[in-house]
Amino acid sequence: MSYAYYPGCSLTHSAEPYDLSTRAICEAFGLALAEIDDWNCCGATEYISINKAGAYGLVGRNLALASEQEGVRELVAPCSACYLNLRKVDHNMGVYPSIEAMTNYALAAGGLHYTPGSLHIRHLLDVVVEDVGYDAIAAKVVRKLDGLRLAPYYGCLIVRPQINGGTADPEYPTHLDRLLMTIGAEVVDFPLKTHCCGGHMSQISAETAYELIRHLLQNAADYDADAIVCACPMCQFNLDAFQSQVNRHFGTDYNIPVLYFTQMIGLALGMEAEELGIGREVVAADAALAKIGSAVPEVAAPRRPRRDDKALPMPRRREEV
Amino acid sequence: MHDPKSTGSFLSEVIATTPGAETLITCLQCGTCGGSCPSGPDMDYTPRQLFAMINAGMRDEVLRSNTPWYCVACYYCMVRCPKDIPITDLMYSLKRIAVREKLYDDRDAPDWSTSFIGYVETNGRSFEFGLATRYHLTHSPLKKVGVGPLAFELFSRDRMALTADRIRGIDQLRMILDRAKSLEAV
Amino acid sequence: MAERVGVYICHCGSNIAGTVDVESLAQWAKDTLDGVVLARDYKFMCSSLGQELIEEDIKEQGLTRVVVAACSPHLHEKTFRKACSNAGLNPYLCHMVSLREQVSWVTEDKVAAFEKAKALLAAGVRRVHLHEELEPTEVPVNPNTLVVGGGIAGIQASLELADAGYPVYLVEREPSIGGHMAQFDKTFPTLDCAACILTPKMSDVGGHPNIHLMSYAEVEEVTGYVGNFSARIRKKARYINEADCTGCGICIEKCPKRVVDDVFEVGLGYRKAVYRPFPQAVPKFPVIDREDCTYFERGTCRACEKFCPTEAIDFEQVDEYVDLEVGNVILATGYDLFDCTKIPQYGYGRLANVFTSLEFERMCNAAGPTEGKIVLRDGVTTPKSVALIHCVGSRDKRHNPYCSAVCCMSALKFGHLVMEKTGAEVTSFYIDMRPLHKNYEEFYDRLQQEGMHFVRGRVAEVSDAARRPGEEGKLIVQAEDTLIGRQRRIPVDMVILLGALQPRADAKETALRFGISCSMDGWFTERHPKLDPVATMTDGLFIAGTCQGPKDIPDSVAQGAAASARVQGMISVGTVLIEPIVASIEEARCSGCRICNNLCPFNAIDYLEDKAVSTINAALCKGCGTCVAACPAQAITGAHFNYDQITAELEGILFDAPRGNGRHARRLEPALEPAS
Amino acid sequence: MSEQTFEPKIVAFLCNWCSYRAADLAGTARMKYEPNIRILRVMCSGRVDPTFVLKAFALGADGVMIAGCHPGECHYLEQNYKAMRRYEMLSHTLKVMGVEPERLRLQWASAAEGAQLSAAINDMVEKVRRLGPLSWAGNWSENGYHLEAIERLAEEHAEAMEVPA
Repeated sequence: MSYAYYPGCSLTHSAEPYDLSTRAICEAFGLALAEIDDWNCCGATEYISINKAGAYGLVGRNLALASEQEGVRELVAPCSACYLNLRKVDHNMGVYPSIEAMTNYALAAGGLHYTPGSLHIRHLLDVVVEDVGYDAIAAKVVRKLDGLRLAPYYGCLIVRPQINGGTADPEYPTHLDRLLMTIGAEVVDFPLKTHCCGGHMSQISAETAYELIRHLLQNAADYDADAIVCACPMCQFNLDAFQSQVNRHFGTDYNIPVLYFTQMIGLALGMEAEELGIGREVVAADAALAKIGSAVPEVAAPRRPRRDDKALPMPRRREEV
Repeated sequence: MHDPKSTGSFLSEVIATTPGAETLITCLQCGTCGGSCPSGPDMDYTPRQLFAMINAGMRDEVLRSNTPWYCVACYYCMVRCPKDIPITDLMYSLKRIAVREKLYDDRDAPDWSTSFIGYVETNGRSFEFGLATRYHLTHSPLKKVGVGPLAFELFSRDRMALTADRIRGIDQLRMILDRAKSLEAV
Repeated sequence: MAERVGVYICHCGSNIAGTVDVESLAQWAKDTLDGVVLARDYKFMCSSLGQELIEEDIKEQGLTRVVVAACSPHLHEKTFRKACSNAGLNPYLCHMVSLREQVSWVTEDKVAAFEKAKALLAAGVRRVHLHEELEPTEVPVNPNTLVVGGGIAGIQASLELADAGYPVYLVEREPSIGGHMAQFDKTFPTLDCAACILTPKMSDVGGHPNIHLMSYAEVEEVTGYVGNFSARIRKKARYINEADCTGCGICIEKCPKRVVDDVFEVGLGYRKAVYRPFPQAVPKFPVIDREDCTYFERGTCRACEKFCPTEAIDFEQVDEYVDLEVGNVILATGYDLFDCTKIPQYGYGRLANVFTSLEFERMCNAAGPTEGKIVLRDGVTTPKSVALIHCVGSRDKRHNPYCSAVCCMSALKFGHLVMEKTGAEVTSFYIDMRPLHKNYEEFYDRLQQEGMHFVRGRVAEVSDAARRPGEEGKLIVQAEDTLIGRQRRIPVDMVILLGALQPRADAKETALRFGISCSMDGWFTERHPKLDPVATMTDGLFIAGTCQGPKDIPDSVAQGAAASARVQGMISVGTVLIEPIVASIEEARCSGCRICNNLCPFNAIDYLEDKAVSTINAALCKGCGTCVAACPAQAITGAHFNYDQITAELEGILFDAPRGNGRHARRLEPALEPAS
Repeated sequence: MSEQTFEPKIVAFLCNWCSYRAADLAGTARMKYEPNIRILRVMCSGRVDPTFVLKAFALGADGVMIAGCHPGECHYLEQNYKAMRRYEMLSHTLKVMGVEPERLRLQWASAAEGAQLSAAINDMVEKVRRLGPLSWAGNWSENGYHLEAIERLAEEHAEAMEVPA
């Protein structure tokens, strides 16, 4: 299967490890990535805050360039913010004729045109889970992540807002959980899995962001997670790069590495840490990774108390989609 | 009959510039947005209060408030709103109106956005190092103790470039953006 | 003979006259429209004076047709037909034109309104010329009534009918009657015990000579028409012979199989494979659940059979079908509680100490799984703080847009019970407090005085992720306190979700089976939302209780009683008139192609092999007209909506449409051409 | 309304149980809609004989709306499905005759949907207004569009004949 690939600005520098590990696992799974030639920034959350038509033009150029690539109908983005921007522009152009007209009028100045709906825009996590599938992933695992307790951290933008018929639950998705279980890790039921990492607040109002980051770290620590696993460069950056400042600010001593799900898959497929860009995170992951392959270590008992005879039955939950 | 959307009102202005925002007039004032907001505690007004103020035509107070600028775009409010109000998108609209009319009190957030888009318009890509230095050196440097060491940490791990990337089609991109801006769409 | 048409245009106060120039319209009708011998405008046509005006004109002016241009025929068609009838004119020679609903209330431009009124009036006059005298059929009303659903509304309806001396068949899906009310502990605002007021009524039903109770049974099929319905009931196999069972309960005691009770105990408690939902169940006979029973699963056990003193267990029993003949049907099928897992941010199903309102009712009930103790999911710990979340799945476009009407009061009741039994701090999170009925506001006041806390704000999320000291091990309820404009995080031990009342999952199928309709939300539709709340569009079919919309116990009881009163009225008159709007087949024109035969969902069309023609059974025909439209030979006529009548109405409604001008215009027959 | 604006005349067949009541509700709720629509009551959308539609066009209507209960909610159980089939066939016939598809509309409106019905009316009036007066002869030409419609018509007819079985 062949995909147009939109790495986004972060993956060229601060999140380069995400790019490396993405390319590595996609190759292993036989997913052909064709990087969009000369793509530009998606505008993050900032451009739309200043100029609407410009923001649509910015994203529109990427969509137009991708749709010109031959034989490609699927566009994959590993960055959640890029993914949302691409998807939202495609969606709104399709739903609101005025937006379609505005965007294509701007694109025409650069000799480009984009027909909404001509690309299927997807997040890398969805591609891995849906197109490769849990069974095929499991079949390729050579180093089960036995004994590694991981907190699956989705962040906001993979599952929200629900546009274009996103299927995952916007509040409590489980596909990353299941993916990590597939590669042998122990997954903690991370209650803050879709809570905000602080986004750009780390630049605008550090205190606001620090508290959000602290909350996430505290929760992961409460659940004895060895590492937080994320699927977005912004999440990784905020939780990893600001961890020491959060510790200084609150007098805490969190030391939780933050890795990408692609890196975890790569490890399970037997790849070397270095080729997956591991080692470039600010909070070192050595201790966590040392656990893999060793004899099953003592794992702290789950926090939830055991049920006894007196206990009332738990309600039955809907089938997970 | 009084139509709250009648042209000329602040409410109609905000609705007109936001796709799908007609639902704003049905706001229940239930506070799900304000309760869900990660930066809610630091906002001048909760989103819910802002909507009541928009309805009351308190244009100046709304546009000068820090609320839209403190939106982290996590979309919790939007997926939880019982009235399907596109709250995050409304925040973007308020920011654009505020920038256009230079109606904001706290300069940090708008300047971050403008610095960011400045690099995008020059290079076609964002430039983290340039952005960090330009923005942080001009914005209350005292608050940013620790930013220096952080930059060093990232640099030492090869996660920050000291020069900006520039796309080849930057001229094409500028033409697109110039045309877009000529539409003066807010 | 040329018809003499009288046209009456109602002012409806200013409702019509304020927009449409009624005087000019009357003048125009008289001057222009064919056969109009008089045209009057009058302040209120529906008043007795207005009706008398029509009656006098019929008698004195010799009118042979009447057109009343007023409100919707759904409101006053009967009124004016009766007036005609009083004056000796066949009521079906009268026609109504809806000037109010279709013109004056929906049109701003007065000129356009006048033009539209002219077209509608022209259509009515042209149509009425072709009306035919019709006679409604009089049929007897069977005095038996079928009541479907044995909750409080169905119980009330059944008892009132039975006490009045009429036979009732009460069909209940579950093993016992009682419905949701039987699950409740206390009732607001008086706090009397639900069982104490309900169980006497239940045993009245059980012992009433006029009530034939069929529990653990469902209505499979309903056919027929008002006064004369046939219903097929499937009595599900109980595997217990009701004639022999004494209800001693030894089988239940000896049954080794314990399963979670998802229905009566809403998953919070257990029952045996042979069970009675609750001790005061009516009827007293238990039921063996085939799905859970070890014997049915593995072929051995039969413990119940061994111990039964009267040999009432019968594993060979099969579902039994009973055919009933009834004159009227009352549907009281109740509601389902919203599935709270659909709002994952409230954690139901994931966070152990989040409960639904029905779970809490069972917990509070002394006969429930905790014997009335309010405890956390561990079964032992008493909560020190409890949060009540209103509007879970109500007032929410994503789930149910409507207000569920009972949750505010339930929350107040729960608050009282929690504080009384545990002394815990209770906080209610509401959007708007709606204590709407008698003594409800006083109850709200009482709970405020008792120290219950109220936060105005819809809860954003419930989480077990502690953030601040004091939150560890708690459920943190996060909401904006909208009266302060601040976000608050309130740590509690227990959360109770006041889930929405929803139409039954199978309400649509039920509606289809009985031939009634549902609203967009799925509630059964009443004939008129204000003036006819328990009747439906289908004569002889009534609705009561929460199947019609969310309501509390007093309202459900009132509707049950109202439906029963309507049925009693039908029975005491003894006969009912059936609208003569039915289809008929002209044998000479029928080619026997049988296209119509399969179009009729009521099986009203038979094919006569010997004559090779189709024929319609008027008693079964409901008058939809689908066969009429389908007949290639135009052999089928739909009374009151026949081809010529509809065509004439079309010609009238387009009287002013420009014809010719390059179009394939067809000249109208001169007799029907407007005089102008 | 300027004199230049073309004001179409649209006939609407409304079923007695749902759509006609939706129109009543629109009235009761004082929802204003375009006066171009003129309503005729039938007991069921299944009563609408295709010839009524053709007749309406012949008599000078610029558009025809057929409105009934939502599928699955028919007062007569399932007769609106029959209306749906006839509508499909009829639209092909009209295409063949050179009538623009926007001139015939099938609309579901339950008794509770006054707002939806009035919105649908406004929408249809606007669309037909833009089309201008109906001109059958003017629209006719033997292009692929018509030929395709004729072919489709035959298929539809064959399918429709299979229904009762």
